[in-house]
Amino acid sequence: MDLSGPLAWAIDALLALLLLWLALRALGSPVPLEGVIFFIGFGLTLAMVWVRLEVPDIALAEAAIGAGLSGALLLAALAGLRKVGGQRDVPGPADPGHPPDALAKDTSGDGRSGSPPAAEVAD
Amino acid sequence: MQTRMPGSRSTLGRRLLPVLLAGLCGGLALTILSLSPPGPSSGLADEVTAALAQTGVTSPVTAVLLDFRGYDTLLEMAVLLLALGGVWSLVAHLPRIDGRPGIMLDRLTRLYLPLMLVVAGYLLWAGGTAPGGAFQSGAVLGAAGVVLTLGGWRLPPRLAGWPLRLVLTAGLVIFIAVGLLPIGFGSLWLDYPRAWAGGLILLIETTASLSIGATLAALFLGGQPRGDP
Amino acid sequence: MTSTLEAALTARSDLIAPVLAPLVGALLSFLLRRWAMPIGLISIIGLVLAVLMLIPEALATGPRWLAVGGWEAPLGIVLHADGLSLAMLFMTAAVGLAISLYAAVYFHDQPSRAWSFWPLWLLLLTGLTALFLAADIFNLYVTLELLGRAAAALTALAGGADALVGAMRYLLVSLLGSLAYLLGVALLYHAYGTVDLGLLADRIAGLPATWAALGLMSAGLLLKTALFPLHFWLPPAHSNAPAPVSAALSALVVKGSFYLWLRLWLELFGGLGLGVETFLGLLGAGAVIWGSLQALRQTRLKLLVAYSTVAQIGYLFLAFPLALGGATTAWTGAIYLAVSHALAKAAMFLAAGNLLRFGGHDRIADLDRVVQRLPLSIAAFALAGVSIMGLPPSGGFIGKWLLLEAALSQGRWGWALVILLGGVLAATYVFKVLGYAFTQSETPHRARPVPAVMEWAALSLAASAILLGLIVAPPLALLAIGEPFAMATGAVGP
Amino acid sequence: MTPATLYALTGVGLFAIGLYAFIRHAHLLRKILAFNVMGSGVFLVLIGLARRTPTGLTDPVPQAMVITGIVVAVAATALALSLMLRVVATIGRTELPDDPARRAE
Repeated sequence: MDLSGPLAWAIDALLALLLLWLALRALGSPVPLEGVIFFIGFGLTLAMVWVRLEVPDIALAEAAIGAGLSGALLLAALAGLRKVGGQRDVPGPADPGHPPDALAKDTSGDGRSGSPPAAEVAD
Repeated sequence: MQTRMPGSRSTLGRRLLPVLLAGLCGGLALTILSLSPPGPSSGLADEVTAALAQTGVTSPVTAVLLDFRGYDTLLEMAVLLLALGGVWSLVAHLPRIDGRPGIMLDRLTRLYLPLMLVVAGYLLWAGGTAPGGAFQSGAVLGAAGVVLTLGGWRLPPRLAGWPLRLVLTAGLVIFIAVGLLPIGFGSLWLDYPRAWAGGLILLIETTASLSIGATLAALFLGGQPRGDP
Repeated sequence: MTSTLEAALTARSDLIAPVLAPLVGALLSFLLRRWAMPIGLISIIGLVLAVLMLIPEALATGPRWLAVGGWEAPLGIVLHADGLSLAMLFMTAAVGLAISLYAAVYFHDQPSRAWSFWPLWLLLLTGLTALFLAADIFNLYVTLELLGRAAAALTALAGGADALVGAMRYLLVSLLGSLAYLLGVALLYHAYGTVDLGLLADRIAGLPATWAALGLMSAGLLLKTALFPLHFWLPPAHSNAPAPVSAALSALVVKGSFYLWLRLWLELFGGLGLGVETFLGLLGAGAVIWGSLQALRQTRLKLLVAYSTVAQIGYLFLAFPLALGGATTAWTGAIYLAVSHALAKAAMFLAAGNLLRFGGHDRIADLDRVVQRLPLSIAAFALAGVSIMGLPPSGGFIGKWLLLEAALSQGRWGWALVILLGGVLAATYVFKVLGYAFTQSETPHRARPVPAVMEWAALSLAASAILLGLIVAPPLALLAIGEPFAMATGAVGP
Repeated sequence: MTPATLYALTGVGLFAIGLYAFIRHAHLLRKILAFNVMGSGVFLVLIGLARRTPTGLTDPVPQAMVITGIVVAVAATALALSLMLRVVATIGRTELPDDPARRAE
């Protein structure tokens, strides 16, 4: 593959821009599902970049893992989030669905917490 | 999950952050440009090519992965297993997500699974001379495991206990055993005897790709398959 | 391979034993989980023996190298053990043994957690020993990954909301730190064509890539070391983990990234004349003051001990400005302090775990006459406190004394004042706990029995911290092997 | 400048974008995505600069580093995702309670 002609330059510039745009969309999207889908596209584009850079070993690994497996993992995690109740990702002042102690508890450690870790008590 | 995040108030730190990151980006970009012309010491490609004949494989990347820097690869496989140990310790307390495959997915599984196994085998075999090798082959095997899982297939309980854990650890166990072998012959840790190097590397790669594939599929499956301890 | 004699000398692979002992143990305990605990204990004993066998030879013949796979740098990976590495390995083995004995009892009645604990804990030890032996910045990255993930997964083992949140933040911070470090490795490799520390030390120059790598690697590693003001993640993670894990995190894990940063400094960056020593010292001083004051404010024992770690990490960074004048005593003092802190802090966390198990809580104000009920644990806490305060005789005293000597001999009173002030503050928070331990509380304890092994594990660690103040010459001789601190000071001169 | 350098620069850009999102967003899933983007950026820098060899062949040492790096990154993602699920199941929200990014919102 010729990596220096003007056409090659155009392809490379386009791929680089596409990569940056997909990353921005994946990270900028407020909807997690959209973010994950853009991220899978990002992984596939990256696999193409590896082909352009003539590193087929990495392109193979990226296509199978970076795009395929990571994407599957992220989608499964999204399904898991729905199941375990992550729908309330907008913090509200009154949130009746869950015990308030977990949130009121002081994890930053500036000294107002009086409760020991739950598991230590349990054992 | 489909709700939008609330708009954010802008604080001093928030306004400073893009400026700081733009500075970081610019500085790093200048660094890259300063490195762009090949310097006096540009990488190890020549050294690798020169020493390739002594490794028993002809693919430079495989030689680096399993011979020159095999110790790194061994520890990276431990990192992979560690992640699975962590996931298993975490998800024991989570509700299980069970998949009910559609007809479409079921057909796809039947169609693609043998293909994926062939690809994985080819990548493994090709790794010694051409692009491919344990990690790529393991990745394809892992993907095959994911497809199987999505198709609703589960490991039979009698295989989900120590037999599964044996497959998961086999790659590392064989790697360590082969690494210790030369010490018995008065040589160094991981210094494969030259005559057998090619065969030993293939042995390590085969078990490693099985273990990597099983680990990746198990990571996707999340919860530890139920079976006897 | 030039001569048979040299081949006979170098063809020894026992340098890998401290890595393999816990790694093989981790695999076996994962595979045969019913015997996870005995396998874990056997492999930790193997680790102790492997480290002990390295020391006499190193004392006699100097530092050791091992070219893994017979490939010399730059192509291969080289392992290196000098006094600094061996001191850190010894610390890991000693503290690891006590923590393992403690954990064997601690997790005894929870088989499912024990199954998770042993492989993760042994992999954490693998990461630590591999880190202390590596002389290759990419290999160091891999060990750092092993260490960070094992630590985060172990933190989550406690299972409560606080522990999970602490573990999540810990994992994110750890991943971020590793990536910054890896980008630094990438730049150094492409600038100098090697990832071997020794070769890099020969080739390094004031190129832009060096500066960028320094910035990235120091940001990543100081974040992982929890140097003030990057310490925000440490107290929640360290205080909410299960007791043996808390001890391991505070005693050993933060020392891993500190060691790596110190190594990079001594070998690569220290000689470049960057002038950041004072800045690092100021951050250290900030950590000493801020961490101690925060520790004083805490109402929970484990949080107090965790903030004390933030303060004690600060001391280690005071050595950077103090070593500027060419005094290796500052480095020796810092390492002496690091090892003493590991012993004492592990003792404190294990003792705190005993109090927590006994009373069902760790609210300092509600410690109800525990001195009569758990005398060994309180004794362990008090003895460890002696070392943390820096009172004689203790390892903490020797370490601080060496730092003070370095400061006073150069007439740098400001740093000396920080060292003394930190000691006074430490005394205040240790005595605050001890005061409550002697007094009666309105809320009586649940009074659950604490197995003797758990008390003795804490006490023996604390006693070792004291012992380091009585037996001083052998550790100093160990630290001097291969003169690990000579490079930076030698290179500072004109 | 060569196309390979262009990709290395893109890598720097991805690292910065990822870092920004990592600090700026409180949602744990977005933090994990940001970590992955940052990692890809580092890999691009490693490979983009690896083509400066006299022979024009790509240096195999960084290639090996990236291949293992990709596998290790997916393992980190899996670990972080299951920890995230546990956190969400326990505290009932997808952000850490005292995340500065959340506090400002």
